Amino acid sequence: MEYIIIIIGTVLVSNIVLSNFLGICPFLGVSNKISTASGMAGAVLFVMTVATIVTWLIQNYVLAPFNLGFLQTISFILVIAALVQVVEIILKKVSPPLYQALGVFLPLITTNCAIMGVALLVIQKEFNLLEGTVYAIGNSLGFALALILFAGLREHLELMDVPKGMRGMPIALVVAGILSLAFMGFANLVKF
Amino acid sequence: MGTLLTISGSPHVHSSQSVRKIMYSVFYAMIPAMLVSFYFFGLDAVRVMAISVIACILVEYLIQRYVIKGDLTINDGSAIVTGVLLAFNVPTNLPTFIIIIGAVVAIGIAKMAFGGLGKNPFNPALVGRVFLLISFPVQMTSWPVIKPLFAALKTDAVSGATLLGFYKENFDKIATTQETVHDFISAGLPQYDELGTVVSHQVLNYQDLLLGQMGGSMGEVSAIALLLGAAFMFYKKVITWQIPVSYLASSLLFAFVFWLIDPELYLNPVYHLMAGGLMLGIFFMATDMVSSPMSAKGQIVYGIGCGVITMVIRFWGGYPEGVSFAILIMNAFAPLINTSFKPARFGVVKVTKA
Amino acid sequence: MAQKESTFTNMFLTLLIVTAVSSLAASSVYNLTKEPIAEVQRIKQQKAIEQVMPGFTNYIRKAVKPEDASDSLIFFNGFKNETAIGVAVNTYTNIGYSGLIKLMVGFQPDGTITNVEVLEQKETPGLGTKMATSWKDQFMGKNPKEFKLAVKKDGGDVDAITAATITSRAFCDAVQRAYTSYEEMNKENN
Amino acid sequence: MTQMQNFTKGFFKENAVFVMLLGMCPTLAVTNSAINGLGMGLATTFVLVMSNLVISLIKDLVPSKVRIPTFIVVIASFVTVVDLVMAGYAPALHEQLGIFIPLIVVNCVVLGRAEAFASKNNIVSSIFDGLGMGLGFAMALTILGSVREILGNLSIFGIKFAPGDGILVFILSPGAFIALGFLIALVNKLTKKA
Amino acid sequence: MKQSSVHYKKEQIVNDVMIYAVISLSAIGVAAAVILFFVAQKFKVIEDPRIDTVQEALPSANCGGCGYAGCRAFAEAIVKAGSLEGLNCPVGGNAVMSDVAKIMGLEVEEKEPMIAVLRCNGSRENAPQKVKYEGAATCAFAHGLYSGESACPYGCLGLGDCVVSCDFDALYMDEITGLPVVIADKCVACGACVKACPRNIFELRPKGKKDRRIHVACINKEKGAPAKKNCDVACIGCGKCVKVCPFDAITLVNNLAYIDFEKCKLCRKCVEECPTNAIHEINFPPRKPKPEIKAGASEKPSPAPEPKEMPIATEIKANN
Amino acid sequence: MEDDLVKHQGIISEISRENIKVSIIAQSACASCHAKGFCSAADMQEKIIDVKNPGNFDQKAGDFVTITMKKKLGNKAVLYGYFLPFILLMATLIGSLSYFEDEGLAGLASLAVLIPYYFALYLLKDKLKESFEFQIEKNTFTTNFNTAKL
Amino acid sequence: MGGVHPPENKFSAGVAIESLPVSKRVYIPISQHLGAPSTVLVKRGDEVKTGQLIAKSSGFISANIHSSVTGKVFKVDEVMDQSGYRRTSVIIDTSDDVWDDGIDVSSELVTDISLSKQEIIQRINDRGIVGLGGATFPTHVKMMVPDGKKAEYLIINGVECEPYLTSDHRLMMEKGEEMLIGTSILMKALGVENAMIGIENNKPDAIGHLTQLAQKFKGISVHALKVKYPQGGEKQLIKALTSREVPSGKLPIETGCVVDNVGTAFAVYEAVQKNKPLIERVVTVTGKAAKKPSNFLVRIGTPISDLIEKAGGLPENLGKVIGGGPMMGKALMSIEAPIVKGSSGILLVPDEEAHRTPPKSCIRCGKCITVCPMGLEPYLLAQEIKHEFYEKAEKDRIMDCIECGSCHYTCPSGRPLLDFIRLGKNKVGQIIRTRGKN
Ligand SMILES: Cc1cc2nc3c(=O)[nH]c(=O)nc-3n(C[C@H](O)[C@H](O)[C@H](O)COP(=O)(O)O)c2cc1C
Ligand SMILES: Cc1cc2nc3c(=O)[nH]c(=O)nc-3n(C[C@H](O)[C@H](O)[C@H](O)COP(=O)(O)O)c2cc1C
Ligand SMILES: Cc1cc2nc3c(=O)[nH]c(=O)nc-3n(C[C@H](O)[C@H](O)[C@H](O)COP(=O)(O)O)c2cc1C
Ligand SMILES: Cc1cc2nc3c(=O)[nH]c(=O)nc-3n(C[C@H](O)[C@H](O)[C@H](O)CO)c2cc1C
Ligand code: SF4
Ligand code: SF4
Ligand code: SF4
Ligand code: SF4
Ligand code: FES
Repeated sequence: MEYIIIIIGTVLVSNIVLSNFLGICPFLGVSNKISTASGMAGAVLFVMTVATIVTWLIQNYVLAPFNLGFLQTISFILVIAALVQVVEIILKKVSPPLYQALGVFLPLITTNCAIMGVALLVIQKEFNLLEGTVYAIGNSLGFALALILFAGLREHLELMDVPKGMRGMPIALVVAGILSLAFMGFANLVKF
Repeated sequence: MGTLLTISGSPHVHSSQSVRKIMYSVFYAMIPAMLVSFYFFGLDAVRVMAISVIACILVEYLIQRYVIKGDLTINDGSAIVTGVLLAFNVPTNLPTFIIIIGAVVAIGIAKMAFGGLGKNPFNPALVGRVFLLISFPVQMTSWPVIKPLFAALKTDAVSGATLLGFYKENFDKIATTQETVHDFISAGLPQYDELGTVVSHQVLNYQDLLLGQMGGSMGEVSAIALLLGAAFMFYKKVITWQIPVSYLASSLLFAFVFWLIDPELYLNPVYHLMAGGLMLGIFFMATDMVSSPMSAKGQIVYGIGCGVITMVIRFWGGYPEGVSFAILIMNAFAPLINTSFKPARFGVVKVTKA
Repeated sequence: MAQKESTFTNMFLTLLIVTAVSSLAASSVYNLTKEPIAEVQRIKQQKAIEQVMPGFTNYIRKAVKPEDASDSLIFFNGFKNETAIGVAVNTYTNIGYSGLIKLMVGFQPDGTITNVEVLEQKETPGLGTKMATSWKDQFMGKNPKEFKLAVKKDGGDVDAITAATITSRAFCDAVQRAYTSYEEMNKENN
Repeated sequence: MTQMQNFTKGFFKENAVFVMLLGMCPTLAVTNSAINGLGMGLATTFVLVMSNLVISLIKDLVPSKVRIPTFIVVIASFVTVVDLVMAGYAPALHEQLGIFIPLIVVNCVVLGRAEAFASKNNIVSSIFDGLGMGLGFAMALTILGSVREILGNLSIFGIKFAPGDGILVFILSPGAFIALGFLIALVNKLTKKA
Repeated sequence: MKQSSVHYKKEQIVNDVMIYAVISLSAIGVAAAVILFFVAQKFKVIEDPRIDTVQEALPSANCGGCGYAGCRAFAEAIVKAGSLEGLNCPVGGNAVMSDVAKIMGLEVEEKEPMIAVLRCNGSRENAPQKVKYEGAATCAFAHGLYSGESACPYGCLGLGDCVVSCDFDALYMDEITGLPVVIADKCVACGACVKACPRNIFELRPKGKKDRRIHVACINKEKGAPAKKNCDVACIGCGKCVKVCPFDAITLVNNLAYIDFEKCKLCRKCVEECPTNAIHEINFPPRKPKPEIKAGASEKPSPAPEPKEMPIATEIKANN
Repeated sequence: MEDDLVKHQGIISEISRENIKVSIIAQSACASCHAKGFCSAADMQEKIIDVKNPGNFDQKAGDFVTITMKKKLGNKAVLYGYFLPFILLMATLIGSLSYFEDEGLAGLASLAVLIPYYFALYLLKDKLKESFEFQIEKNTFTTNFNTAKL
Repeated sequence: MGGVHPPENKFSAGVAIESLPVSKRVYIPISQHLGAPSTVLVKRGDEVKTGQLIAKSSGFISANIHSSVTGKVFKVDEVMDQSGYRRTSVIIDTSDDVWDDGIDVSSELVTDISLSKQEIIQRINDRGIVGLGGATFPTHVKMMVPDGKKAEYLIINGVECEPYLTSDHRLMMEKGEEMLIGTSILMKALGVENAMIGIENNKPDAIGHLTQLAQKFKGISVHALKVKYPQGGEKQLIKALTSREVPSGKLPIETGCVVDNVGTAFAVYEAVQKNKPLIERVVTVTGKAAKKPSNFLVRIGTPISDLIEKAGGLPENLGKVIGGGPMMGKALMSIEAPIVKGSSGILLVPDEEAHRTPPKSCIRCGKCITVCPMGLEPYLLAQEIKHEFYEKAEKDRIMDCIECGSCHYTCPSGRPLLDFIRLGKNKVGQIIRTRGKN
């Protein structure tokens, strides 16, 4: 049950993008087409989960025992950056076509503060490993939901004749705002 | 030069439908509910209605005239519909400046920023309403007590609770004290004074709900008046059955199932239907063609989504009312629904078979 | 752009040096700021205690685990030159609009509330956050024995923050938790 | 390019927020008041300037393959410094900005500048660039924060100028998106004319 | 405040923290280095750093005028090709191309600057309206549907597909003539309008010395009579200009004269000769006392010698 | 859904008898991305895709082409590349948590399981290659994104 | 599925067909059919007889063209057609009508079908018969069922679902028997046992008349159909009569059906039984501005102005002249253009009804989707074309559009949906063709 609450909480109630403001760059940047959005969502799901596990281990088995909490930032970002590249190499080595189909999204992920943010939040919220992992999954699902909805809306808007001044980023932000407004309806659905 | 021959592509004849006619039909359909609200809430309702409609039209005019500099479209009637629906969605004791903010948001942000009629992915009146609800929770959730027939110029400050609001407030208590819903309903809605002390109880029965003898936003109170309007819109072919029926069925079914599971914890589906903005939402807001999916299949999916989300928010969410949020959320899904549920194509079934 | 060729050794060395230097730097700053940060935390607590238990000179810290909750409350038994002048309780609730709210509640020996201070909260700005304003003054000088710690809607004596009943309830819940534990502790002590 | 240009371009022509749309997360998340926006902006500026400085110093020594990890470590160190210093000396602000301080490390403005400018230019230019970019970022955040605070709380830098509550949405998340959307539209309009 | 008891204790392990920090972070860093080394092994740099530099030199208009999908693609193409032959950025023009050439260490051949020229003068006055068109307001569709309001099957349809296609705001529809007008200062000769016009009315021609140029403002290939019937200023294919041209610059094919800009020496003899005033001269000083030229509003033969006169009149337009 | 094909625009960089190398202009994500500076460091600007030479192909290096991959295959790529390993990882995590009852070991185990997974993928890579075939197509039309024509 | 109900306004339904006198000068374009233009065989000054071949089919999908009058070729030149573009035409100054040899001009009914299947098709080809239902597709091509396909049904299209038009209706009433013989000929040519004649319920007299006549013919049945535009569209008709759907992008023969217009059946009768080429056809002149709505039997090449003259002359308030029906017809640039094989009607529209309302934004009401008989999303297609998303439009099956115009008819915002879709079909068609070439 508590895992379900974490999932509902992260996907609907405090959506990572719409109310926590993490991962806005890919949210705005990779949302032009539904198909790219789905690819990105898949990549984020994987990387976020793995990154959370790795950083959790580092925190609890390296930093905490030696009282090195202040090295969190440095070590996490290093690990995440390396991790993403490792995944990239592995994919490239293992199956070049697969890499060609998906690799585009990987570098974008490194500069995505959602991964780092979730890793930090998991530590901050003092989750155990499984909770932390579920939290990461929930957040990436929330990211996927927001991203794909948004991509749908933007594809739709592409066919509308939005006034010149609002075209592009401004209208995308307004749409994101209204989306976030709508998601406030889920406020308090669960507390976590 | 005499009259020049005209050249255009075919077809050369056109149906008599027009945007204007459609919008005015919706407006006429809302008149019964409007009159009922005037009757119950008095002149304050007239004030809210007038300000909302005028503000919506004015905002649209100003933006078109000075910002977008496009053709003026205020006479197509859509701003009026938005104005009326916005007014329908707020309590009648709302201060004027808040109504105006609502109109600016509805028309300025949710409609004109996208280019005006037809281009907005979200329902403008609902965006306005939700925006106000979140910005001014106090004002947006203090309901005036009904004051039949133009009794006073202003409804007094005593605030009546809505059925759903009251229910949500007492949700936990009901669960723990095992009070039955019937007892709870017959205890009636409490009326509070300014300090929040209960001053009286207003007993509710189905008849009241049907006619609109209860607190609430001005347009949502009378089920009968709304049904009348809906019938008119069906007759005029302004709306089709898909969205209303699927919305109605799914929300009632959802409520019914939970009511069966635990009638003590969950409110009777009939109350759910009559109270709050469900009827208004089903017939007037979810059916807004601009922000809903296009194909029949898509509309059914959309209706079901609205129904389920409405009930989820009503049952477990932080707000007593889920209709506005549900419709807005499904608005966001509409483009995806449109790309996934296309109309049945002529001659395509056989190709896949072959 | 004269960029270095990447060889194993120079890559290895570069990163080794960079990380070493940066961790050295970070840890020195950590050492430098450790003191002030701890000081800040301490002062914060001190201030909160001071707010709800004015005039204390020293205290005894004690953690108490209430029966109905998983986390313990922290009691600061305050003394003014050996005289017990009351207790400051670091209490919490989870039923805020956004979950956790932490308060510091001060009780006089007879149970009367001296003052309440908000330590931590995530409530909605402009709504729930109003609990930290003069609203909470209504608790000052009230004794929960006769002052029912519940909002008026629920039959208590507390005026709710307009449109933030949830927060108000949570606030009462936290204060009540502090009071209950306080009572229990008193009982035990007696 | 003159140093003046290196400095000023960050304010208008290449403003990180309004023009280049970089570092959107902190931009949206911490701007519910003008002071938070300013605080975040200055923290970012510090990191920007310092990392630009160090990176342009060491740029020739770093093998290209470990450029990015090296840069990240440098940036992360300064972020850690800011984080610790703020926790010690500006605890209120530190608490307000919360998780977004460590997240400066992934702010594309910082890394982007390191990569695109500091690794190719001399120290002085890099400092000016970082300063300009950072202050431009801070300016944008302060403007956004002010707008949201004025509309949402009827106050500016914490000073109430009118009684009452304001339009709450603007200090909540939807308001962040909407306000930024319209601000960008406005900036577009102004810069187009100029 | 010493009395505040025991829970805060001054740390004695200053050096330990530092040591641990250095060890652990260096370990992580070194691990990263090792991993990255293998990355480096696997993938040698494929990208030429010059691509970035070239891209920076390009104007970032991403208009596709060069024939590539955006400036970056063009930069890649330049670097890949290693020469600038056949590659040109119309937006940046010679200035940019010579910058690029410098980066690439190449010579750049000076390209004559070009401009879009409207080869139709069928204004409302010259080619009166015969029918009223009410279909979709796009030239592409109107072209498929019928010959045009003036009934000239070659002339401008006046619905402005070209204006929409211009990314540089260099075109606008003149409300009086119903013809598009090129704003000389803004046109970068990207050729978008040439592609957009379903009737292929625009042509890119050299801007000419002192911005002076001459062209036939008509592409009607009908015989003289039907052409003239629909439009007063149509080229009727009489061939007088061909005869008078001392440089053999004019050819007559399918009843239509065309001036080859490579050969034309701007002597202006043909202009006077044309019986329908279909040949336009632009930015020339006024001729002695023969101001009889009936020209379209699009590109008026300017009375003043300054070639800058055009843009001033049109700048106001461009603002709205 | 709406797209059956995933398309990339690309430029032919090399032609050999069996293969055509096409460098992809990763416009969708990268071209507009501000993190571009970052990417370039990670060698991401240009992706080279190998496409089987369909024979009778009259294109030359430098030409614009469209590479298409069936969308179903795209989904399959997500499946093999991310989703299956993700499932495996979660399964191992949950399994080993209950077995070891030690979070550290469980976490390491779940990460470790990815190594054999990807190794297996590596062994199967020729098979995978079959199913991720790209098609090459000459660019027929450059779309011009002009709006507001009416 | 889909469809609309425009007001029928069949003013000329009760008016008998009247033969129009031959005009002084006729203009016979050499491209009157779908397919390659024919090759001109005559030159200036040649004398020609009525029914003489003057332009020869120039390909598989092409058709012969015959002189519709007797006279002297004035010249072969470009003449402005209905759209204002100039097309090569043979201009003939007429003299007294003399029919070419071998043509039976008597009105005697010839019932026996003596020719063989091959001969029939040859004759149809020879006599320049093209479909008269609108698309002017050469009929002999349709008769040649491709290998591997088999025709099961011949469907005769007597639906005439276009408002105003009555030429098919009158033909069925007046030449019913000839048409049924023509149907039998077509059945023989195709080798099918069954023919179905589909007629909309709004022509009860024609249904009654033909049902009665058809009893004499083996295998021909008459079917009354719902009144709904575009019931007469080939694919819709096949669906209505056989419940089969022509697969997207495929020809009707996939369903074993061949569809021909009643006028085509009549022309086939005349060609096969009387050796008469297609040189005249029934044209309805009608419309709210027409003074005397009429049905004329007209020689091909007659200037439209002559027909209008005969139908009471040009009205003062004329705003638009349409060649064909109001739903699919083409607005004419000039009334000097000639009648061609495909002209089924001339509609004179008064100025007050001639104008479109200026388009407003799409309100996404979905009405266009509901009425589209092909199950398309016209609003989406139009928008995609406007933004030049041709590939998307192709995926959304723009090429399936039959250009019936129901979507534009019904759109409350008056959007020129079909204009954009036509433009898009053109562009997407080009793209598909270039792709085919690679
Ligand atoms: C965006 C938003 C945030 C809210 N935040 C709080 C909050 O922090 N605390 C709270 O008690 N209520 C909050 N509410 C209001 C509750 O939803 C609920 O209306 C209220 O607490 C109970 O209503 P009452 O006080 O009017 O009886 C919020 C409402 C909205 C729209
Ligand atoms: C290239 C082409 C080939 C055709 N071949 C056949 C055919 O073999 N058999 C047939 O029954 N119709 C054939 N048709 C005719 C069409 O199916 C259709 O009847 C004709 O285009 C007129 O239809 P309409 O008037 O509904 O538009 C062909 C059409 C085209 C364009
Ligand atoms: C929308 C639409 C409506 C049509 N309506 C008719 C009609 O009413 N009568 C008719 O004979 N043909 C009609 N046609 C043409 C038929 O589809 C078909 O081409 C014709 O019946 C084939 O016969 P033909 O080759 O002899 O002309 C229509 C076509 C379309 C696309
Ligand atoms: C059936 C129907 C329902 C409508 N409902 C709404 C509504 O809920 N809110 C609103 O702002 N406009 C509504 N409109 C008006 C109009 O569609 C709306 O202003 C557009 O969304 C503006 O682009 C409605 C119109 C119709 C025809
Ligand atoms: S006028 Fe034509 S050539 Fe000149 S910039 Fe505009 S589109 Fe390009
Ligand atoms: S020049 Fe061509 S594109 Fe421009 S308005 Fe004339 S016809 Fe249209
Ligand atoms: S899209 Fe084509 S087939 Fe569909 S209604 Fe419109 S014109 Fe008819
Ligand atoms: S009928 Fe017109 S308004 Fe309605 S959806 Fe179609 S195009 Fe839009
Ligand atoms: S700042 Fe958050 S993803 Fe870029």
